[in-house]
Amino acid sequence: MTDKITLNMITCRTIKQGVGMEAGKTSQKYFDACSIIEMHADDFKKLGIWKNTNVRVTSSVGSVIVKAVETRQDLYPGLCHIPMGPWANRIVPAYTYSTGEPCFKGFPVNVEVAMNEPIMSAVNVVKDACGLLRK
Amino acid sequence: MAEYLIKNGHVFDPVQHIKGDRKDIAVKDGKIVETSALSPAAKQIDVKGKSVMAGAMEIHAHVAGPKVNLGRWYRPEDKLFDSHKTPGMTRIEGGKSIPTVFKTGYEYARMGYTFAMEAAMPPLYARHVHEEIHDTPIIDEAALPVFGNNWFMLEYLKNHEIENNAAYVAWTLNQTKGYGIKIVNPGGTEAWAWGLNCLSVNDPVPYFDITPAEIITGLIETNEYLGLPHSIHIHGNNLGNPGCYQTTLDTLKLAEGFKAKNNFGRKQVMHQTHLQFHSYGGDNWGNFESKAKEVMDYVNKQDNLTIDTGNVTLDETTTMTADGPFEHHLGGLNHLKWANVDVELETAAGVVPYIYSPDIKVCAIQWAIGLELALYAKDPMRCFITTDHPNAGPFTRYPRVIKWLMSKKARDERLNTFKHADKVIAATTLAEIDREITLYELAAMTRAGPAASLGLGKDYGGLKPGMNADIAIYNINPDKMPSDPEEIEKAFSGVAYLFKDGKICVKDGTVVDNGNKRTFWVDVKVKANKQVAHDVREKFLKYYSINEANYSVPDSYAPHPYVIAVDATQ
Amino acid sequence: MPKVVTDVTCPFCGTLCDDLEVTVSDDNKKILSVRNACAIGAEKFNHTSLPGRVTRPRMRQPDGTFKEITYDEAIDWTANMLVKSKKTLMYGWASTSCQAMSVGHEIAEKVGGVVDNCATVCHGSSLIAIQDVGIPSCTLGEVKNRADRVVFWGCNPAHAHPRHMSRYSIFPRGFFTVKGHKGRKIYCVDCRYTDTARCADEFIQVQQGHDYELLNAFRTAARGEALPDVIGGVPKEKIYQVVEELKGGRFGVIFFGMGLTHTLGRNHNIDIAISFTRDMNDLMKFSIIAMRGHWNVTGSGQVLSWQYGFPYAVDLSRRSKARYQTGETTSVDLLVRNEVEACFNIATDPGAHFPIDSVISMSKKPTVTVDPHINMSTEISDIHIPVAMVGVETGGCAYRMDNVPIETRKVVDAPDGMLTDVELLTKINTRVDQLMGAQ
Amino acid sequence: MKTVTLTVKQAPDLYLECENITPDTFAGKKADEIAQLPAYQGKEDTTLGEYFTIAGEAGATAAETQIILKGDCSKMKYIGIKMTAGEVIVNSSTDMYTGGWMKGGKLVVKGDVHSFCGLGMEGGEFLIEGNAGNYLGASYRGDWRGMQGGIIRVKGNVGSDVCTFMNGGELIVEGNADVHIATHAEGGRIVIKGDVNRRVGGQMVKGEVIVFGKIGLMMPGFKFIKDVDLEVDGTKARFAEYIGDLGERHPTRKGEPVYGKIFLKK
Repeated sequence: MTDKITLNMITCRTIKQGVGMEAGKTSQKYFDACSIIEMHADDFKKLGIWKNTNVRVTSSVGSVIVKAVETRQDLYPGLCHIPMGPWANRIVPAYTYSTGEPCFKGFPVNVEVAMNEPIMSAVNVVKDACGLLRK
Repeated sequence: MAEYLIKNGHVFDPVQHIKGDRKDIAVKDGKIVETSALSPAAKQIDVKGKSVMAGAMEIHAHVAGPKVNLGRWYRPEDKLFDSHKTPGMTRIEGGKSIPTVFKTGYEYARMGYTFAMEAAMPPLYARHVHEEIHDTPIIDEAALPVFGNNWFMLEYLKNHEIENNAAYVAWTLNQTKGYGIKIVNPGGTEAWAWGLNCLSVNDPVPYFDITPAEIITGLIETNEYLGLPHSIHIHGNNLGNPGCYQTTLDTLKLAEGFKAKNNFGRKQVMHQTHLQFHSYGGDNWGNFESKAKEVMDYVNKQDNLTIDTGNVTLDETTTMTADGPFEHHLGGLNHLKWANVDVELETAAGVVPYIYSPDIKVCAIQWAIGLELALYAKDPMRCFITTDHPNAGPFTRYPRVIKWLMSKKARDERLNTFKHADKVIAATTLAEIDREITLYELAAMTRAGPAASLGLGKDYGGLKPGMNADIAIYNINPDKMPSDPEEIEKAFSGVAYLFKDGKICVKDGTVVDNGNKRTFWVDVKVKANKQVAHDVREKFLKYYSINEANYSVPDSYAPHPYVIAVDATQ
Repeated sequence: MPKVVTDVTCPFCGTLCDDLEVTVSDDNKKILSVRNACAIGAEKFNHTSLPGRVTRPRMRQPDGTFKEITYDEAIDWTANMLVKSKKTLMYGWASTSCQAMSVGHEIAEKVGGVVDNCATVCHGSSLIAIQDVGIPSCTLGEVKNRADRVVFWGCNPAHAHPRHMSRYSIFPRGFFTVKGHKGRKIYCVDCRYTDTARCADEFIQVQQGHDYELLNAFRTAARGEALPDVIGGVPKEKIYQVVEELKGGRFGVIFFGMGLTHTLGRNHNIDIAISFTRDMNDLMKFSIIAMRGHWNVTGSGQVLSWQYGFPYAVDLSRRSKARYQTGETTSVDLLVRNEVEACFNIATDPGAHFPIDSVISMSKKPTVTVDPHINMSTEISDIHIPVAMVGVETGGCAYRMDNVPIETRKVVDAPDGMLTDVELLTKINTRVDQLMGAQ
Repeated sequence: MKTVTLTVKQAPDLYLECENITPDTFAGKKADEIAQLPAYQGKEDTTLGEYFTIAGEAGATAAETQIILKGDCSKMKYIGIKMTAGEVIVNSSTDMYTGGWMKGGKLVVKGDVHSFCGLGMEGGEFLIEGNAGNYLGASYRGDWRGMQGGIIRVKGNVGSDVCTFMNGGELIVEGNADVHIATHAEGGRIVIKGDVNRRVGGQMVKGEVIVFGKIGLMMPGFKFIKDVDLEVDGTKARFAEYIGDLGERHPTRKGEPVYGKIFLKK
């Protein structure tokens, strides 16, 4: 048990993310579908948290608060997933290896418990990063 | 609309048998008229010392559609340092072997062409073909849907149901806004769907239990039953292999005994395309040789055939054909990037870049064969010049091909400087041919001939009063033919004037007007046919991946149509 | 009296299902129900009638709020931005019609834009790979009628292309595949046990980021050469077994997705998958198909290609030539390198789907976003211009993932006074002409 | 040999396209003529004179022309592109396409170069004293003709996709390399003194890659053959010889298949 683990992050489509997107980027459906991180049960144990706990996910480019959940689409220990969207892209490195394609899948992140930290709305995640959020 | 009097030019018009006499051509309301019909307001253009011909007609080129576009985008290197824009009204142009739609329209026009036939339209992709045709400036275009491997056709012709097959062809021409019946590697492309092929006219087609020969004759019968403006347009089996000329003769012989039945003045029942690729002797690349003479001897005595040449231009180019198995074979030879698309129930297509190097014996022999075909042709009204663009070379090389055909000096210079000149000369007969194509013969091979073969002879391909005013005027003087062959190439690279529908679209080789391009298609009426209607419904329900209602090409895709109505109900 | 519109094409994913039935109110204003669509497609049609839809352009104010402006004001501001900027990123195009793209390209050619589409962050890698080694492929109907070996590699149609498996790839019965699913052997290669993997006969779990090595092993095994014991977490015995089973078929097909395009190696992963497919064609028939995402991203590639010769990332900034180099003229690189002065987004949402550094760069530049709905991009733009939804409120041509062109249909009217993409772009084009004529 | 010196006077807002900074274009021109040569920034058509102060003059031919660039050229593209002879010396870093399609002469960059440098290089000598980005000595997208000839030497590290579709010539990297080295190579020679991340020689048909340091993970398509003693760039050492890519097609010479080779220092 530790307060911080390093995992390999992938960001992918999910059907909920698709439905949420079409329902509207500001909709609750979209928020519920995308502001999450899926991890393997072992990694929950490592972090010593129950599912549906907020965590801070930090990569080389930034960090974001999302809710840790279990998934029926099993990952292996050490692999984690945030559905594609503003929360995921808050931490996706923009480096493209000169192909135009950023590092959406396969970059290291630190995950730490952030029990009481709130998850930002989709718009605020982006505005906050762009310095457009009026606090 | 403006009137013009084109004065003092040397006119070459096989339609009126005018062989370079000084004659004035009058243009009014988009048509050629008697000079007496002009009002005093007519603009006068003096073209003294220039040659005047009808707009040239491209009978076989791959200029629009899915495989052409795949060739474009999967070859960015074809545009590297070859993208440019000439100031004025034109759009950015690019592409050496597969020009963009803008460059395609402009280049044809600059060379004096006013019509191009897209040689292979997969019906399922017809909408795409028409989107590109729509975006191609100036020139009129049409497209030939491919039928030679189509499941409906295979099933109807297996039982020799000509009437049903005709009803299906009519339905498809209507759905796809197509022009006529194209056949590519009959049966072989369906076999390719299983990775197989049909290399002779008698190889059975897997599962469908029919032979290429039955497909070809069945489609000739269908074509004449309907009385379409164009004959069947065929790329036969066994293309591009040493010894393939035998298969070619077998294919051509299938037309024996058939007579053309149509109201468009068309006399032939079969057009054999890019004959160069089908005129090879030998049984391996080592003893590969020309059989152009043998093939043309047969073509010359069979007057129900037309052919086009498919001249190799010795460039780096991109091969593309509905002959899927051939492209797979070619990719295996040169190891360059191979693309293939099999199209459900209908056809396939392959694309592979290819470099025709003057230093490679086989390429040089192919170059010679293409020229031999035209030079052996007794009737220039039945032999048309193409490069099977972009397969044997880009169409932008027509001026060079014309130079080689019109000047023995030019082609001997080329022939004798090949790396393997001796071997090439030994494997061909080109060195022995003295014939030089005349401007009059050229007008037949590039204007009047193709027009007649396409059933457009009434309005296109000539300069007779009443015909459409598509006119190309070249800086070449028959009284003072240039001694330097390069001058010929130069003259045909950029027209002095191009009139399209009576409008000046190109002047001194520069595009000055985007014209009003039109889409030609054939609308055939047939008796209502319950059987075919049922078969269509069933195949869409069970086997197609799109709904029948989403198959047809809406009129909005051909906003300026030139519809040829055919009534086959009698 | 409500009416039913049939044969409607779904404007969501590259599967482009064209069998939807939409019931609309007799005044053509409201969608009452949608049949045959997947959950996502249905949601898209329902979205038209969601409350709070923006129907007029909005301009961001200094205090961060948005103020409604007229279409004419928005068009004038946009045209001025385009004419002034030395180099403008014109990104998106994947959710509009080919007709609209053509008008957009005309503008780009005049103002010196770089036209890029969603392939840039989706299947761009696949396009690069095809440019390097070609692609043996086929239409989806061929798969339905002939395929007896189907491989899903790094793709998850169960989530991203929900009706793909039932319409084309796993369950349908075709001409030579009368047994449907029973006649096919289905493989899934992924780093996760996805819902697609659940539908497969064989799941091969590859270690994330080792697809290139695994495919290299597949090719090596197919040539009967020796392999190390384990590759990318997969034992060599498994690899030999699968390769032999594939060879046992008559018609194989590989579907691949962002599991290959997004991971280490990008284009190389697809390149080697294509090379494996090419190898297999010496033994049997084998095809490979990219699971394209946006419903008309393929169309944008087609139109750009016939007009300029490149499928995306087309740099027209010189105005005299079209150029293309992924890694240079691709959106994310242009933004991160600050190589453009302004951004024009249309019919997609970079704000939500680009990595944050490029979004930040965009937010610092004059930016206009054209989209039917509020999204992350509209919220960081100076101007948001709402338009009618293509495929729902207006029609136009679209291209399926296998490049088959299909017409999308108009099923309901857009809210009163809203412009379509074509109308809007045409007006911007006219305004650009006026401004440039004045120069 | 005559010398032209260009000193940066203002940095471009974006990036400046300098395809005219080559001995071939400069040859026979005086400073004021060179100042008039076009340069481009987006749709802005400008001149070299706008961005550089130009001193000296060019020789009569490219071979007799030396170009020295002073000031920060890290936002300048295409320097030395297609040069056939002469010399270009850049005292700073440069951006993309530096030395692209170079045919001859000598090009020296004292700083780093960005991606796509030495693309499709056919001949000449290209020295990079700093680091190089991705696609060094590779082919242009879609082209199967990568580096054909000449020599590139990098004192620092290189990025990914080095020498993709290489057919000839030599690349020497004194530092480390990232992923995908010599992919699709059909000839040529690559020497890497440092470590390589992964994916060396994937889909390689012919050619040589010599690695002094470590290879993160060997491609499964490569097979160990034997140990050999080699002298590489002045160093004698023992190397493990691997052949591959055994998953790829290979030509045959006298009935024997020809493979790509990796030599890994022991």
